[in-house]
Formats: sequence, structure tokens, C-alpha cells
Amino acid sequence: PRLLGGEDETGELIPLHIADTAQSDFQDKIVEVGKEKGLDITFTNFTDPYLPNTALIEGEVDANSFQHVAWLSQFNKETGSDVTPLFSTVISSWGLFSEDHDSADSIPDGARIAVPDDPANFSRALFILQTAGVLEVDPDAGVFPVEEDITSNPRNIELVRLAHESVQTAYEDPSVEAVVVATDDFDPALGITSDDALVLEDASAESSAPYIIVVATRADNVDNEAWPLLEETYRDERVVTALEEEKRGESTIVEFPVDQLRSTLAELSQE
Amino acid sequence: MSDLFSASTVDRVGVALWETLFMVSVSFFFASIIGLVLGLFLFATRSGQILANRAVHVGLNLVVNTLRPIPFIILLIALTPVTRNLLGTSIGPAAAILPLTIAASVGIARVAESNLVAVDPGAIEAARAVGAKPLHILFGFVGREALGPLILSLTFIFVALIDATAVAGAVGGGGLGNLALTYGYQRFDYAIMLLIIVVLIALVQSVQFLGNWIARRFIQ
Amino acid sequence: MSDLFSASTVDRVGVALWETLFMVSVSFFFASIIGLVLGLFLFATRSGQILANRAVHVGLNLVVNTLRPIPFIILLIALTPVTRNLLGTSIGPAAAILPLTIAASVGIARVAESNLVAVDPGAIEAARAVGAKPLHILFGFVGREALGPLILSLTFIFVALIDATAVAGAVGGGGLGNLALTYGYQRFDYAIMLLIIVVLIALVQSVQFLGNWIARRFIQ
Amino acid sequence: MTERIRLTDVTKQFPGAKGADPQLALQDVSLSIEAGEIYGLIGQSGAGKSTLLRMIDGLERPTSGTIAVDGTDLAGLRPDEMRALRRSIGMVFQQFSLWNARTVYDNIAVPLKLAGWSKEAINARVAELIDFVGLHGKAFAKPRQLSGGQKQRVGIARAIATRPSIVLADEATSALDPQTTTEIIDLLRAANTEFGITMVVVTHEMDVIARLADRLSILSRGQVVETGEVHQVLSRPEHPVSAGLVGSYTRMTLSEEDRRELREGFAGTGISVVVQESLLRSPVLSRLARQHDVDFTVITGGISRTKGLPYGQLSLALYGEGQDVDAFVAGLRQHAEVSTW
Amino acid sequence: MTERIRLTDVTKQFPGAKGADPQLALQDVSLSIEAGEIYGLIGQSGAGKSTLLRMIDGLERPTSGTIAVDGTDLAGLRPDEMRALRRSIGMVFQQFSLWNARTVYDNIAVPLKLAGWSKEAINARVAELIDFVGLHGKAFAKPRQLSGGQKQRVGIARAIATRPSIVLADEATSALDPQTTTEIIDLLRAANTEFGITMVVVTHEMDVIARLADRLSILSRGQVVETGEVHQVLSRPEHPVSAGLVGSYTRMTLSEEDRRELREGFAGTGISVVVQESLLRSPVLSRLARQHDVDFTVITGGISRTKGLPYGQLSLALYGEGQDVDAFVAGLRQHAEVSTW
Ligand SMILES: Nc1ncnc2c1ncn2[C@@H]1O[C@H](COP(=O)(O)OP(=O)(O)OP(=O)(O)O)[C@@H](O)[C@H]1O
Ligand SMILES: Nc1ncnc2c1ncn2[C@@H]1O[C@H](COP(=O)(O)OP(=O)(O)OP(=O)(O)O)[C@@H](O)[C@H]1O
Ligand code: MET
Ligand SMILES: [Mg+2]
Ligand SMILES: [Mg+2]
Repeated sequence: PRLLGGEDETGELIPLHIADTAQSDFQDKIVEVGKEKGLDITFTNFTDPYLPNTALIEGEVDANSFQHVAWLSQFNKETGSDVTPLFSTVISSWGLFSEDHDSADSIPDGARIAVPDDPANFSRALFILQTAGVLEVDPDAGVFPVEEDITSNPRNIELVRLAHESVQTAYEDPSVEAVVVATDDFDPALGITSDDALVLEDASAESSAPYIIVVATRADNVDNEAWPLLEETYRDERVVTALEEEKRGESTIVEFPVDQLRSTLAELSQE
Repeated sequence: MSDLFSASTVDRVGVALWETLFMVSVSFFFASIIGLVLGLFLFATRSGQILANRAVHVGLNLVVNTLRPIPFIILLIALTPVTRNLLGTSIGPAAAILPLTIAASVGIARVAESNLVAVDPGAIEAARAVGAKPLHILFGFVGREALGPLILSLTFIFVALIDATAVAGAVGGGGLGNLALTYGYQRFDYAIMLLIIVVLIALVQSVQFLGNWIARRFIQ
Repeated sequence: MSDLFSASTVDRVGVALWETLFMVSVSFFFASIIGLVLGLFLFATRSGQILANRAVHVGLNLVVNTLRPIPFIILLIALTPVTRNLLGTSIGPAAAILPLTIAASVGIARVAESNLVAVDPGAIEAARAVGAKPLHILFGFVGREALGPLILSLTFIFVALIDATAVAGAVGGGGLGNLALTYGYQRFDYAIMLLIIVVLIALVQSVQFLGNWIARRFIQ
Repeated sequence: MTERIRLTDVTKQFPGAKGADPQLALQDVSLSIEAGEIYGLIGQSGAGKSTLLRMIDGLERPTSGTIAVDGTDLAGLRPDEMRALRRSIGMVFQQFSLWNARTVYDNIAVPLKLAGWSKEAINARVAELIDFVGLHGKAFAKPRQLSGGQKQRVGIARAIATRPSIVLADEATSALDPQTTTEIIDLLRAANTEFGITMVVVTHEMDVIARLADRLSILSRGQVVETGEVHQVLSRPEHPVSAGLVGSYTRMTLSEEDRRELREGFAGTGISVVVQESLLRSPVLSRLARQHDVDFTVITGGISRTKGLPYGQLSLALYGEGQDVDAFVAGLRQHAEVSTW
Repeated sequence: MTERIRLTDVTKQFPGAKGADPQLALQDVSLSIEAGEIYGLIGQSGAGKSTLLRMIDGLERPTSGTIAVDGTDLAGLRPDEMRALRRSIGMVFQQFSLWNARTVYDNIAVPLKLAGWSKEAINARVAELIDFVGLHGKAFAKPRQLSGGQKQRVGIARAIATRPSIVLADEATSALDPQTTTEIIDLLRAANTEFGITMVVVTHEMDVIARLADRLSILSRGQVVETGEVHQVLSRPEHPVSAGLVGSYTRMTLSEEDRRELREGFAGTGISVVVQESLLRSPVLSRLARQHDVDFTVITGGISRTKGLPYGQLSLALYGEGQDVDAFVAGLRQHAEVSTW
């Protein structure tokens, strides 16, 4: 099979172009370790959460490493694409956080709760709010419930939809009682950890499988000999340390079997 | 509406249109005042001008040049504490107004300046000769002589504000641009995205038409 | 650099600065040409002007008014297929150039128009009287007479482009604005964010200073 | 003689100001200007002179009527033909209309560049013109750094730079002192005699008309009220408007106030004599004085000449016996128009 | 008489154009203008007249020297004092400098508003002025819709609107026809006699000087070369520059070309006589003619009066015996300056 980017005759580094969504020291570490494993990795960072996939489909990059399976399934379904997971990386700890309240029960009637506005993560937030007992979602709505699928909202909670990366800014907003967000999204200066969550998503539960972030490529490229090297790179001690440092321990490294990732994806794509 | 759009979709677009209009009009209102005043002073403090003052000119330039390079999205976020103190919230359309106003003000200041330097020095000299005060010369003569171009410039900024509100969506400002982005684009709902863009184009067409129409009466 | 910034941070800022300069200069170069031509024609086709032509004027207005309302972020994304065909890639700084050029072109067109309407009709009449061709009148006389204000307007758009490159991060364009956003705001590394903003301010100060300096020689 | 410029029933209407009626700037104007002629246009402020001039250059289109240059109706010209025509016409604008962004040098060089002159030829010609109009040291000045008259001289230099075959001069000396005016007039007259240039000269300075023009028309409220040879119109204006314009220059009209003043200052009988060639060919006045034993003093008035012919008026105070004075006046009447006061 | 305006050793230097030397627009100019006086300023184009005028209004500061109005050095005035002074000075700009964005009405009303006039008073005054300067129907026109002379009349109306006590008029009639000029001159003269307004009048029209000014100064290349009573300067300019400026107006200087032409046209001896009061008080010419048996014809020239005094020149062709003619000329020399040619 054709090697991605073509292997150098002399058997030197395999060039690998990966799309991601935010530059970080963690990426530098991957590049550094990848070199030892025989990979010449370049990251291109998009702020748009859609283009890393289209760039992949169009062959402009070899892989991407920014999305969870739920998001990926939506993308594949809507665009008829076949982006396929290669291996799992992490899962973020999402939870319900409030500056004003110690428990979900004390969130008052008519309160405003900030949630992400993209469909996959909005649904995810609904589940967390359901776990918190704030509202109920139609069980038939599947993994991607929308606002209309809320069957019960006894406290008349108003959901304030914000861009994914802005949700944390609402934590301190006086007009918002709580936020649903990834713990590692907070400003470290606030010192917020998973322990502060009123409700925390269970990262190890089967229901969280859709939220595992994966490295993915095109279906016709899953057999590339670079992938084992890349996975090795991600599992390398130094990379793991860098990642944990960056996520302040608020992301769990997961090694989820690739077959299961793919079957989860297949299931979600039926939704 | 046709089958293409559900009633709720149309509702959503209506609300977003309203949010856009709200953010843009309020911030445009304040920015016009602040921006024109800034622009007039930027002009008047130039060397050889009626209020020539190197220190003030350099100072104003510095303020404008310090605010302009801050990417709007960062300005938006950097201002959240201020907005929060001011309005009690930093999310929603109202919260976008302060950053929009600041960005538009410095924008207007610069574009206005480019219109003001074209004013015939003879008109200014005549105003001095009739004993008008510097501020009166500035607002009543310099500004008045450049009114046609200034109206075109204000129209330009008005439209630029519509664009900026799309970014303001990031802090929950809502608005058409944000709706197109989140609802249309992220949900792969190209129909609604196109609908929104058509609404935006219609809006901008009307604004520009109005701007041109008013300006025509003042273009000499 | 001090302890505050690691070597890799400084490197990153350097690369981002380069990306910004690359995106801005290239798109500014093309946009100046396209935008000034558009602006000159918008002006010239106005009723009573040297190329007065209602159809063309309305047409140009329509084009400009259709491109301007599209939120830049959407334009950026909508153009990726085109960029890909054109450049072979739709990612990275180069990919941002087409949308930046389009956005800046229509921006320049509008601001330039506001400068051109202020040109003394007498100067245009004199150009007609010496038998200059319409295009020569437009570029050699109207444009020339408005050169001072036009340079200020181009400076304005140059700075606006720096702002727009922050959004270009969406297509992997990188650049200072994007770095400030991801590093500073998403990673809460305010030190680097401030460093970037200082760099941006220094950049804009220099650009504006240069613009003012050049314009001064042409302001009458 | 061939006709170069012809206006036939030209009417020009401008839209009026807000709420006001449309402005009829010209009304059924017909004119014919011969090749090589210097044609004067005079008329009160707002009469339509500038409008007429700008129409000959095709800068303004008539509302009705036709304007033809060299027999070709301007309305029928293709744009490139119109440009070619304009390049053969030099225009001095009343408001100068200089290009403020260009230096004096460039202002003058532009028409030469358009006419395709070589760089060296342009340099030489511009230097010559700058020298001629007395703007040494101002070649690289911008118009805003010039005095009013200096601007006007740039406008003149620009208009004649390419040695156009038609020159339209709109108050081309209005900002100039008498000496500079004389220099400009001499230049234009030389261009006219040497190269046969046709000129249309709008001015309110009768002196300029007298020294420069061959024929002239008088415009009043958009209409031509009188046309004729310069000498004829200056010496015997027929229309009241013409008399009003020409009179104060030739001192032909003495106002009631002037007469009163003069009557008080002088003892004799006041008479005004319209000057004619025949009056000057022989010493009519002094002979009549001797003959009738009448003395006289020229108390005011003037005699000028245009195209070698005298025109003007003399007011005399006559001293002598009643019937002698009457006889003197009667004798004078054989040679000139005389009015007593 | 009290002094209203005094310039002491005023020098004004402008930065030169790119690469050129600085322009010395005025050099050590000293002038004194009395209250109620109409002061004329003439000089060639570029002499510094406009610059001088604008300095009196504080619109331009001298490089050195002082300008005082009513005894107060302008350099020492606080901004509000300067504004108050400017409100008492009306200025007619050479280039009109109208506010193009405003209507004729507003252009004239602005100084009245600044002076705090009531709305009704403004309405009445503007209507009066528009009527006076003959711009009926143009009240709501914008300057660009006006003819050159109409713009100038708006400038005049604006300058005199508040009935300022000083009027600075820079070529205020340069775009006007003789009749309109006469009307404006009459208006200004009336304002001067009725309200004692002090005026400084820059013009290149000697006619305006003759009819309007009391005294005048002649500027040449930034320097005052002559100052005096109007009649004195017009009839006997001392400086060559003055003679050059005044000469063609008073027809006192006959060019060699003129003389040649006249010599050809007339048989007699040509003489030129400078007109003086004494020449006109009695019929000197006709008496001398009779006495010496000489005949004469006035072949060109003119006699005008300013402030009731005559000035000018007459050129005569003398017919008679050689010694008679000589005796005639000798007799004439007792009353006037005579040159033969
Ligand atoms: N802003 C300026 N910069 C440089 N030179 C100037 C400036 N203004 C005037 N001058 C020069 O100063 C001299 C005097 O100018 P001024 O306008 O006073 O002349 P003027 O006597 O009014 O002439 P005119 O009769 O032609 O109006 C001229 O040589 C002119 O070129
Ligand atoms: N663009 C215009 N719009 C409306 N009216 C105009 C316009 N141009 C000229 N007019 C009017 O047409 C008439 C003739 O104007 P024109 O400029 O031809 O006069 P003119 O004889 O040159 O006068 P002047 O001696 O004062 O220059 C004037 O009443 C003037 O107000
Ligand atoms: N960063 C998100 C998370 O925390 C995933 C985004 S999917 C585009 O799970
Ligand atoms: Mg005119
Ligand atoms: Mg002057």
C-alpha cells in the first residue's frame, strides 16, 4: 500500500500531517517523541471544528486528533464520509459546575445554565443535566437529543448556548447559575477540579464511550504502517506526562480497543 | 415559508435578526458619536490644523492604535469582567455591545480622519475668519463639509458591525451570523445557513442603499 | 527574553508573526489593487460621473453588498473548496489569503468610494477638458487627487486585515491573533497573550505611522 | 473665412436648487465664430458665459440646440472623437481647476503627455511656459502654495501648452495685475496672428476685449442681445445692457451724479462728444473753437483705440458767448454725436 | 484720526516647495491704516497682498514684526480675544472660500448666528443682502451651482453681513462685470461713509482703487515701494513698479508700439500731457491753441477723477508752424508736464 506522503527510500522519517484544534506544548512533545519513532509529524491547528475533517477527506492531512466519536459520527453521517478512528487518546471530565450552589438541587427555578452550542456537546450537556436531576430527556431521542427532546423541565431552566470554548467564561457570570463544561476548560487560576463538580460525567461508564477522543483517518488509509508508530508515540511516557500536565489531570487517558471505537461509531451513525 | 424551513427555524431566524439589529444599532449609535469625535480630534490635532497639538495627537493615535490591533474576539473576551460589572452579565446580546462599540469607535475614528483631511483648507480658514470657536469649526464646519463622505464611512462601519456580531455570538450574543455558524454550518443545515445569508444580504443592501441615498444629498 | 517566556513560546510568537505578516501582506497587496479598482468604478459609475452607468453601478453595488454581509468566518469556510482548487490546499496561512483578499477588497472599495466622492469636480472637469480617457481620468486624476485620504484608508484596511487574520485561524492559518486566542484565552496563558498583543500593537503602530507619514506628503 | 464654431439655438437648463425653479442658463443662443478669430463674450455675472464656453468643449451638453465645431455636431461625436477634439482645444477655467495633487510642472505637462510629446520636448515646453508666465522657482510648488494670480497663470500655461488650435479663455486674466494681463494678452494675440488660433474670450474687463477681440457678443440672462465688431460695439453699443457694460469702461455714460459734480466744478457749458474717426482725422475741435471764438477744457473722458480705430467719449466744458457756443456745438455735430448737459 | 491697523516691519516666510528655497512673501512691511479709511493695496501677482491681508485677520502669523489692530499686538491676544476681533472684521477671500456644503443663505447667515443675532433679524438681514448682491432665487442654491461672480457676491455678502467695523477685501470684484462692480463699490463706499468702516482693499483693478480708496500702498516682491494719497499715486506714481501698474490704467504710459502706430496715423507733432487740476481749471489748451495759432486733436488718452481731482493723460497731435508748436508746448509746460514724441 502507498505510504502516506511516501516513505523516503533511505528509510528515514515518515512525514505525517495531523489536523488539530489548538496549538500546545503537548503537540511539541508528540513531534519530539514521534521523531524517535521514525515519524516527521506536523500539526495544523484549526479553530473551526469542521475543517480538520474536511481537510482529512480531501487528503490535505493524514489524520486528525481533536474529536470524540460522537462528533465524528455526526460528521460522517451528515457528509457521507468515512473518517475512521485509529486509536483512543483521552476523555475529558465534563461536569456541572456552579459558583453559587453546592448541589444541583439548590439550582433555583428559572435559573440560566450555560451549555455548549454545538450539537454533539449540547446533547452531552443534556445528559449531564439529566444526571443532575435538573431535567429529563426523551429516552427515545438516542445519543443526540436536541432541545425539543426535553420532556421535563420542572424548574424552567433556561439553557444558554455558548460557543464550546466560551462556556467556562459564564461560570462567574452573575446571570448564570451553573455551567456544563469540561473541567480542563477552566482557567487554572480558578483552581476548579473535578471535585468541585455538582455532577460529574462517569468517564468509565459505557455511556461515555462516545466521548472518547480519537485519532482518526480516512477509511482507505487505516492500514498505513505509520499508525502503530503514532499510537506508540501517544502512549509514550513523556507524551502522557505532557498531556496530564496540560490537562491538569482533568482528562483521563483511555486505551479503548479500536474495534470497539469503530463499532460505537457505527452505532452512533445509525442514530 | 415553504417546507424547507420549519416554523421554529423561521422563529429562530427572526430572533437572531432582532438580536443582530439590537447589537448593531445600539453599538453603532454610541460608536458614531465616540468615533466621530475621536476622528475629528485626530484630524484637528494634526500639525497645522486648528487644534494642532502634538502631544494630544500622538496620545489619541496611541489609544486608537492600541485598541485596533486587539483581535475583536480577544477584546470581546477581555472585556467580559467590565461588561459583567456594568450590566450584571457578560453573556447575551447586551454584553456584546461594549466591545462592539469600542471596536467600531476606533474604526470610525480612522475612516472619518481620512475623510476629514480632504476638507478644503479654505473652508476652515473662512470659519476661523468669522470667529468660530475651534470646536464649532470642527463640528460645524469641518464635519459639515465632509458630511457626504462621512455618511458613506458610517455606512461602511455599520455593515462591518454586522460582520462583527457573528463573532459576538461566541459570548452568547446570538445574532444572524452566529446562527448561521452554529445552526446552519455546524449542523450541516445549509438551507438555514443560506436563508440567513440571504437575510443578511438583504439587510446590508438596505443599509447601504439608505446610506448612499442620504450621502447623495450631502455630496457636493 | 525573560524567564516569563520559554524559548518555544518566543519561537511560536515569531512563527505566528511571520504567518500574520505573510497573510496580511499578500492579501493586502491583491486587495489594494482589486479594492481600489472596484472603488474607482463604484465612484465613476455614479450618476453624473465620468462613467455614469446605472446598470454597472447597481451591479457593482450588488456584488459588494453581497460579499460584505457574509460573516468573514463563513466566507472563510465557504471558500475552502475554491482555495483548494486554486492552491492545492485549503489549510494554512496561504489558504486564508483568498478570503482575506475578498473581504479586504470590498472593504477598500467602500472606504475608497467615500474618499473619491470628495474629489473636486473641477479637477475632473479639467481632466476631461485635456482629452484624457475615462480610465486615465479615474486612475490618473480622481485617484491621484484623493491619494492622501486613500492612503489613510488603505492603512485602515491593513490594520483591519491584521484583525481578520485572527479569525483565519479557523482554517489553520495560524497567526498572532489565533495564537493569542488559543494560547492566551483557551489555555489561560495571559503572559503570552499579552506578549502577542504587545507585538500586535507595535506592528499596528508602525503600520499606522508609516501610513500617516506617506499620506502627509499627499494631503494637500 | 471658414466657420470653426457654430451654436444654433442652444438652450441650457440646470435643475434648480431645492424647491426652486429650474435655471435657464442659456436660451436660444446662436453664434458663429470664424477660424482665426478672437471672439469676445461679455455679459453680466450669471449671464451664462461660462456655461456657453464649457459647452463648446463638450463639458456640458445643451438641453436643446446644437453646437458644431468645424462643422461637426458635438452631440454626434464618438467618445474618442470628442477626446481628440478636446485635445485641440485649450481651456482656461474661471476657477482655474488646477490639479491640487500635482506640482505646477505636472499641471502644465499633463496635456503634453496626453498629446504624446517626448520627455525632452515636454521639459523644454514646460520650462518655456513657466518662464513665460513668470513662475520661475515655482515649478515644484503645489497649487495651494500659490497666490491667486499664480494659479491663474498655471491654468493659462496648461491651456496653451500643446498649442491648441482653439483656446477658450474664461476670465483668464481676472486675477492678474495690469502688467501681467498685458503680457498674457500679447501672448494670446501673438499666438492668434502667428498660428491662426481661434479664441473665445470671456471677460468682464473691457480692456481685454478692446485689446484682444475681433468681434464680440453680449449675453444677458442667457440670451445674446448684441453681436458685432469690437470697435462698433465699444463705440456704439446698441442694447441697453451693452451700453451698461461698455459705458463705464469707455466713460461714455456719465452718471447723473458725475454730471452734477462736474457742473459744480466747471463754469462752462457741459457737452459730451462721442469720439469717431472723423473727429480725430483733422483738428476739428481746435478749429471750431478758433472759428467760433469758444474756449474749451476736456474735463473728463477718454479715447482708446481698438484695431487702430478710436472710440470713447470726451466731456468738455465750453466757455464763450451763448450763440458762439451754440454754433460750436452745431459745427461739432457735423462730425460727432454730441449731447449737452 | 486714530490708527486702526498698524504693521511694523512685518516679514513672512513660507517654506518653499520641495527642494526650493523658502518663499519670502513679505519683507519688512510697515503700514498704518487710519480709522474710517479705505486703504488700497496694489501690486503685481504674487507680491504678497493676500498674505498681508490674511495676517491682519490673524489667519497667518508673521515670521517677524508685529501687527496691531486698535493698538493691540495680535500676537499677544488670547484665543477668545482673537475671535472677538475676527468677528469685528469681515473678510472677502480672493478664492471666495465659501462653505460648499451650505446654501447661499447659510453661508451668509453663519456670521450672523455667531454674532448672536435673533432668527428674525438674521432672516431679514440675509434677505436684504441676497437682494442687494442680486442673488434672488439663489438663496437655497449650493455654491457649486453658482457662476463665478455669484460665488464672489456670496463671499461679499458674508463678509459684510454683521456690519463689521473693518472689512478686508481681497480682489472682491475680480469676478464681477463692471455694473455689478459699481454696485458693490457704491455699497462699500456707503458703508464707509455712513458707519465709518475701515477697509483694506486689495485689487488689481485701478478703477476700483480710484473710485474707492483714500490712500494706497504699492507692494512689489513683498516690499512696500510706494504709499500715498490715491490721487497722488495715480497721477504721479513715483516708483517704476507703480508707474507700470497705474500707467496702463491712466493711459499715462504710451508704449513705443502705440506711439509708432499713432505717429503713422497722424500728421502733427505728438505730445503727451500729464493732466493736472490747473490744466482743467481754465481752458488752457484751447487758449494756447488760439494764441499760438496751433491746431490740435486729442488722439488718445483719458481723464478720470478720484476724490474730485482729475488725473490722466492726453496725447495730442499738434498742427502748425514749427515755432508756433514750440511756443504752444512751452506755454503748456507752465501748466503741465509735457513730453513730445
Ligand atoms: N502657503 C504657501 N506656501 C508657500 N508659498 C506661499 C504660500 N502662500 C503664498 N505663498 C507665496 O507667497 C507669495 C505671495 O503670495 P500672495 O498670495 O500674498 O500674493 P498676492 O499678492 O495676493 O498675489 P495675487 O495677486 O496673485 O493673488 C507668492 O509668491 C506665493 O507663491
Ligand atoms: N450646476 C449648476 N446648477 C444650477 N445652476 C447653475 C449651474 N451652473 C450654472 N448655473 C446657473 O446658470 C447661470 C449661468 O451661469 P454661468 O456660470 O454660465 O454664468 P457666467 O456668465 O459665467 O457668470 P460669471 O460672470 O459670474 O462667471 C447662473 O445663474 C448660474 O447660477
Ligand atoms: N474538546 C471537546 C471535549 O472536551 C471535544 C470537541 S469535539 C469537536 O470533549
Ligand atoms: Mg463664469
Ligand atoms: Mg492674492
